[in-house]
Amino acid sequence: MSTDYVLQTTDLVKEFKGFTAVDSVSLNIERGSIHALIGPNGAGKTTVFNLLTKFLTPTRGRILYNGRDITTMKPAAVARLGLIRSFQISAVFPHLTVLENVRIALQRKESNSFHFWRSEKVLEPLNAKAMELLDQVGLSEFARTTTVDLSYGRKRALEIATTLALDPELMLLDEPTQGMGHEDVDVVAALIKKVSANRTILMVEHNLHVVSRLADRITVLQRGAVLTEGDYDSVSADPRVKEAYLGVAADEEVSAEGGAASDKVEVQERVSA
Amino acid sequence: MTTYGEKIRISDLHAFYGESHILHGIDLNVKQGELVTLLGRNGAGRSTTLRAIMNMVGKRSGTININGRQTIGMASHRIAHLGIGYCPEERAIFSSLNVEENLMLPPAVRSDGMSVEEIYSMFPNLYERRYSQGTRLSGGEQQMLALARILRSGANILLLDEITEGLAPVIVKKLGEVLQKLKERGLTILLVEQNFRFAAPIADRHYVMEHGHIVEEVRADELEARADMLHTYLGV
Amino acid sequence: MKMTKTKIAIFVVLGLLAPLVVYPVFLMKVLCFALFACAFNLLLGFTGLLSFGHAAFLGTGGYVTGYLMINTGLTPELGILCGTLAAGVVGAVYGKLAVKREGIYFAMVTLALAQLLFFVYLQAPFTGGEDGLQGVPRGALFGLIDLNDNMNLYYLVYAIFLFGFWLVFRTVHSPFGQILKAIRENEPRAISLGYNVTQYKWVAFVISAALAGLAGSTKTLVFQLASLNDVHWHLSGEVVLMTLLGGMGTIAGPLVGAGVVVTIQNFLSGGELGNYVSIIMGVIFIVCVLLFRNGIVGELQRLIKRNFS
Amino acid sequence: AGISDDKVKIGVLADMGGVYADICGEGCVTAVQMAVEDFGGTVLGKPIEIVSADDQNKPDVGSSIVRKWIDNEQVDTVTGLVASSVTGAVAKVLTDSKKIALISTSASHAFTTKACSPYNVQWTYNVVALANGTVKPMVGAGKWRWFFITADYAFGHALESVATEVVNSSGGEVLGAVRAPLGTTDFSSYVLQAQSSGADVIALANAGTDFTNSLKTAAEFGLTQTADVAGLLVFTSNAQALDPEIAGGMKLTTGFYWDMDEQTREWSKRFKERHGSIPAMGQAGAYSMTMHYLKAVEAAGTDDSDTVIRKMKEMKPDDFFARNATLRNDGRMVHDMYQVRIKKADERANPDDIFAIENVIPGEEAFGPMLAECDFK
Amino acid sequence: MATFLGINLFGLFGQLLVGLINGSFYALLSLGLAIIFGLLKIINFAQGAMYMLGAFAAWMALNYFGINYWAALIVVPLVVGFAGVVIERFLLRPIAGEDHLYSLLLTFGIALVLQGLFTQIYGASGQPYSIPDELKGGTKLPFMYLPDYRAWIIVASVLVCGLTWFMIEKTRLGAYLRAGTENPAILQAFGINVPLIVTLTFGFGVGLAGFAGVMAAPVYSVSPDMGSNMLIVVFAIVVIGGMGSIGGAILTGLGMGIIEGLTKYFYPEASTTVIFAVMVIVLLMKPAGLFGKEA
Ligand SMILES: Nc1ncnc2c1ncn2[C@@H]1O[C@H](COP(=O)(O)OP(=O)(O)OP(=O)(O)O)[C@@H](O)[C@H]1O
Ligand SMILES: Nc1ncnc2c1ncn2[C@@H]1O[C@H](COP(=O)(O)OP(=O)(O)OP(=O)(O)O)[C@@H](O)[C@H]1O
Ligand SMILES: CC(C)C[C@H](N)C(=O)O
Ligand SMILES: [Mg+2]
Ligand SMILES: [Mg+2]
Repeated sequence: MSTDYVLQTTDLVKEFKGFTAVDSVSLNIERGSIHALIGPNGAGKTTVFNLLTKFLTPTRGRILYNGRDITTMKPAAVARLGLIRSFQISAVFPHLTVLENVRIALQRKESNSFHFWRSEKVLEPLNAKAMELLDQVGLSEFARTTTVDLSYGRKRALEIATTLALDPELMLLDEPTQGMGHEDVDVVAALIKKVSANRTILMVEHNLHVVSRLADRITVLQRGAVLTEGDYDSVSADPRVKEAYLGVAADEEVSAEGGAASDKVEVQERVSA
Repeated sequence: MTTYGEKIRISDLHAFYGESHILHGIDLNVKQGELVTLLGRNGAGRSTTLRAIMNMVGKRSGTININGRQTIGMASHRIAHLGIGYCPEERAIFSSLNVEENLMLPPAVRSDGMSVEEIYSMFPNLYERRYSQGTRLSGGEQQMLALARILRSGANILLLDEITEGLAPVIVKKLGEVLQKLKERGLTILLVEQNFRFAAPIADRHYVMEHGHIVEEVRADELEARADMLHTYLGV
Repeated sequence: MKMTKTKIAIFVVLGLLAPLVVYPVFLMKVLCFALFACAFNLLLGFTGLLSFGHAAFLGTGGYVTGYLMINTGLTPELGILCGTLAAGVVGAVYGKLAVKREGIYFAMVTLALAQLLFFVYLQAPFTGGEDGLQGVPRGALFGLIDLNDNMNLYYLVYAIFLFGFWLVFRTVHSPFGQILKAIRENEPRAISLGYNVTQYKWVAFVISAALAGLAGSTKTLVFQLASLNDVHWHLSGEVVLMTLLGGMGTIAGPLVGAGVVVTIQNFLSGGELGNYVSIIMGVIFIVCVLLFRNGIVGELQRLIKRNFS
Repeated sequence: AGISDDKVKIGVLADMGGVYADICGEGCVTAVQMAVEDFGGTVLGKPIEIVSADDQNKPDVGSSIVRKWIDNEQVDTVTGLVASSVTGAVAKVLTDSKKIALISTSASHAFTTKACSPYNVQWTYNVVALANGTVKPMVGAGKWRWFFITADYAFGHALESVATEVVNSSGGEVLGAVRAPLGTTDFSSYVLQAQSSGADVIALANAGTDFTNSLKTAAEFGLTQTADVAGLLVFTSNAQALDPEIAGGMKLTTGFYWDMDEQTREWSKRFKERHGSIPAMGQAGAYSMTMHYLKAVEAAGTDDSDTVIRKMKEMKPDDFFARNATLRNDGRMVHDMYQVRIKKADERANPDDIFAIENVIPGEEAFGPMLAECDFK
Repeated sequence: MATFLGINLFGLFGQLLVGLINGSFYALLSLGLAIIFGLLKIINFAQGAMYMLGAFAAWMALNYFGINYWAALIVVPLVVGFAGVVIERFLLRPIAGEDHLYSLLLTFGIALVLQGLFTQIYGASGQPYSIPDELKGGTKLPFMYLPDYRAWIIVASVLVCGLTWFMIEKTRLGAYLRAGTENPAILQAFGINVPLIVTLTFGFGVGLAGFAGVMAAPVYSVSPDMGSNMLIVVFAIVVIGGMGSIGGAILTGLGMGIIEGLTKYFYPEASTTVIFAVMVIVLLMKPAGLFGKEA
């Protein structure tokens, strides 16, 4: 095989009491790419994420990371291998300072995390690196702020900085632009682009604009199964995608299967028509 | 202050979840028999507006008049008894109840609600599955059930949050017809909707929300003319 | 309240002088319970885990120290060390079971496990059952300093307390403490950053259990007695009260809370007011929960913050 | 010599609200107060003070109170002393500080045998006397096979083991024993265990409400009809609390009964006026031994413990309680004990008319000999 | 004596029956806890105190007002339930939104106050309450003598548990309860007075404890600490059964009583610990409890 895959799944299945949320999904994520996972609400995107990061155990199927079988590993173990996720709901440590938030992540690589007999001053050498990361996401002036007081978009940025601190090989972003004003969306999209250098990113995103700008490759899920895969142009031209996700059937009938994104696209189409 | 026929009148409504201030002074009104939508991008505060009307947010201030009654200090079950039916975004079908129990759960808030027969004839799927557990229904069926149970209660002011989400086109179409019919019966509807195509043909007016403010009000007949504005607020 | 050098110095000196004014056995009791509460607070205040069975560790420390002192003629420092280790071992086992659960469930599980141990101690031959271990010799520290002298013993207890207090302080402000804080704030996020949170909670649990055992061992030496009361769930409730009253999640809170509670008990015990102890404790619980969830130290800190910054 | 701190202070440690409260709680405090008043309120010109406290039947509570009394409140001697578990812990503290323990109500014989101390004085009765007085005659009457329901602490263990020895040495057999924690409320499973043993006698080696509860349950499950139930330690207040149907006819041993003669009646009447109920044996004992202590202080001219205890042992106790009595060097007060029978309903002239005295056991016979190693001069 | 494989059957059946009787109390108490936990997410530490209150109320009713056992069986649960209503309304509601640990601590405080109060007034040793005349005596079974009152305990509590289960699982009111457990906010938005239901539910759960208290008065002596001793065991049972599961609480309560009875026969030393040991095992195998839903 010539292509280098960071992550591969084979026939991944997740059933919830008789309901199949993820149905034989086989994904191949190419090293160094930005890969997007899209699909209507309830298609199983978040569930796939949860399976990959081990927050859920697959009913069947296999997950290979760098050729290594991680199907039955614990979440923290997977994270230590460099497969790091961010959350759909903002995930920060609200009552720590911004700097401490990043430092918690940096600390993981240190060997002193169980050292309860030492002063936290031993962590100070990490501050410089933390500042550097905050700088990258434009948060350096907030380093001493308590995190609760940050605005939504900045929390999002902080979360990305925290994730970067782990120097992940594969970053999983679940709807990184959800709930953002469009200025924020652009900032975050640019940020993702910037940090994608030298690493692989798998993201769930409803905002097709972002997807079209960033994604090298797109997998469309529907009812738990892969509908199609390809780059933006080929995927968005696929009539099945149009029907199931974009909601524009061949005969231009209304389709409501699509979620938020499809309708935004439609409004756009309508108003710009 | 209330003109006759005005079912909902909200002014200077602020709402909070804990410390975070979500709605910053909303003003809106809905007249009897009107169908009004709230548009806006994710997180604009549309669901929060409906929840604030039901007194389901952390804290709220301002005035909310329902049928001319100030409700800002009222507990949410009393507000319901003013004739409001609320269909939440997350559907909230109860998994420990079967379909029929779910349907019968909301007590009648007015006497002229739809009868169970009427409802079953409108949604035959529900009749077929009336003894199965509420959450075993398909997403679409759950959505139908969520809507059906407030119709049965006799509410004549409906607050509907994203009722078309996840529904197959044919059901969406049917829902459109149902809403049209309800309107004809004189019911008042405040609709939060992402699916603009669904909302546009049946709505009388639209409010556009952003960051917890109402930024525009658009009548149905102005839609074409103000397409650019909508583009700015809703488009990408 | 920032722990400045001068404040610490004043605090230490006060402790050194206290027995000249106050009845030393009373002071030792306060110090033992303060240490117990500090240990408990490491879990509740700094890890977010409410253990409702901490008496199990206090009691284990006490029984093991008592048993060894009576039957083997060990010197007190070794007796205390063994008691502490034993409590740590029990803590390690119980911790493994308990840290898997969260919130209320954690509280219930620790409570039930502690009760299990209570019944074991009630029936085990080496604890003396209802009679307890009576007449534990205090012995001589390192075989040299006679601890039957209350003053000598006081300074030993004080030293032990300072050590425990320091250890809690150090743990909270250590690299490990940082992770605990992160876990308390947002557990799923800590997991996703690659931390094995159950492991961290477990270590915190073991430290806390061992320190509680240290408090129990010391208490046995002071009172020359280890009894079922030390493993009873009432005591587990009392330490919650001390911590809540003093201010959970504050370093000085448990000390203040223990001081207040022990003083009240001491004042009421014996006299006609004996039965009011439990009523008053209950009322304090209710008032704390309804009105001062931050506790005495917590409220003071808030006042200071509001007025001086 | 002389009186330390210019006063003689007596601590009364008792169970103020627990299972033994009726036996030696406030009643013991009243008895000690009466003794102090009868003595005149002062000794060698110095006032006599009383402090009292509730030990909740918990050794740690009791011993920390006593420690505080001695270190902080100049208490010279402690009396009351109810549950043997508490007394065990307290007596050690007292001995360490060379203070006299005036044990009125604890029954364990350990205080004058394996845990004996020059500072222990045990007055009213002990488990040896109970077993000798109650068990021996029953085995003699042909009740061979025994089963015990035992209070699970020092007292119960002591009583069970002494009684077992008596059963065995009298030619009987012990089929088994169950141990119920102090304060057990549901004795049904213990009673069933006793029942399925098939014994002739179910002996209750417990006391206070443990005794009444276990006897009631035994009656409820029909045990009283198929076997003899023997109460090894029954106080008047407990016998009073029971339905005469259930308790009537039971034979037992006691160290004192209020209605024995003029002397006992005179004191008991005064006690009842103050306390509201007739005295139980421990209460009478507490009075008697406090009196004896104060007399010894007066005679010795000091409250120094070593001198006083010597004096106490020299002087012969003699009052309405202590008949044919001596205080032995091991601290055991040896006096007459009584075999009594609980009266049936129709025999009772009034609610206080509970026991009928059947036999007087001379002290020597009841308490047995002194151990050589406990012979403190 | 009937024996089988060296087992004394009389003894065994006797212990099983006593186990079942204890199990009846466990079931009543854990049912009350489960109902309260289900709807309010409150671990009611005062449940034991309410049980004690029930027994004392029966005692006081008899001794102060001449109300007999049968009337007490109706009146006392109402009185105790009312006490619960007051507690919910004035103490628990103000902290409804806070961490659930606080409600646990608050009810713990209430338990301490009640227990202390009754110890102060009535002493720790307990008050006698006699078996109603109608149920004195007993029945001679082949293997044991069964006192009528003990038989009545089993019948009455199984009946009450069954009725409660039926009411919650099969009636409209029960539907409100179940729905309220899942999503109280939406239920209230449908026009149902959820705060009232919450208050009444708390009152009902506590009233069950009061009922158990009246049932217990004639067999266990009425004492201030009767509840606290029982409560911890009941907590363990609730953990074993799975928190909040109604049927689970009832079945586990009865089952644990029986297991305890068996242990009393085969290895009496372990009888006080067996329930906790079962709890540890269940937690290891099925963390959510036997009948609980996985979190
Ligand atoms: N724990 C669970 N138990 C039962 N069903 C579940 C569970 N989690 C998810 N599901 C179901 O699995 C399906 C897929 O859910 P998932 O959250 O993966 O969708 P998604 O593609 O991420 O949707 P969205 O765009 O709304 O985030 C849904 O129908 C959901 O109801
Ligand atoms: N329970 C809550 N606690 C705190 N913040 C909340 C809560 N619910 C919503 N929010 C925040 O309030 C804001 C408005 O949310 P709302 O649900 O009203 O948005 P919306 O316009 O309905 O969008 P959506 O398309 O997501 O439904 C968002 O920023 C959201 O994060
Ligand atoms: C009050 C008495 C029954 C006390 C008992 N004799 C004991 O020694 O513990
Ligand atoms: Mg999702
Ligand atoms: Mg919404």
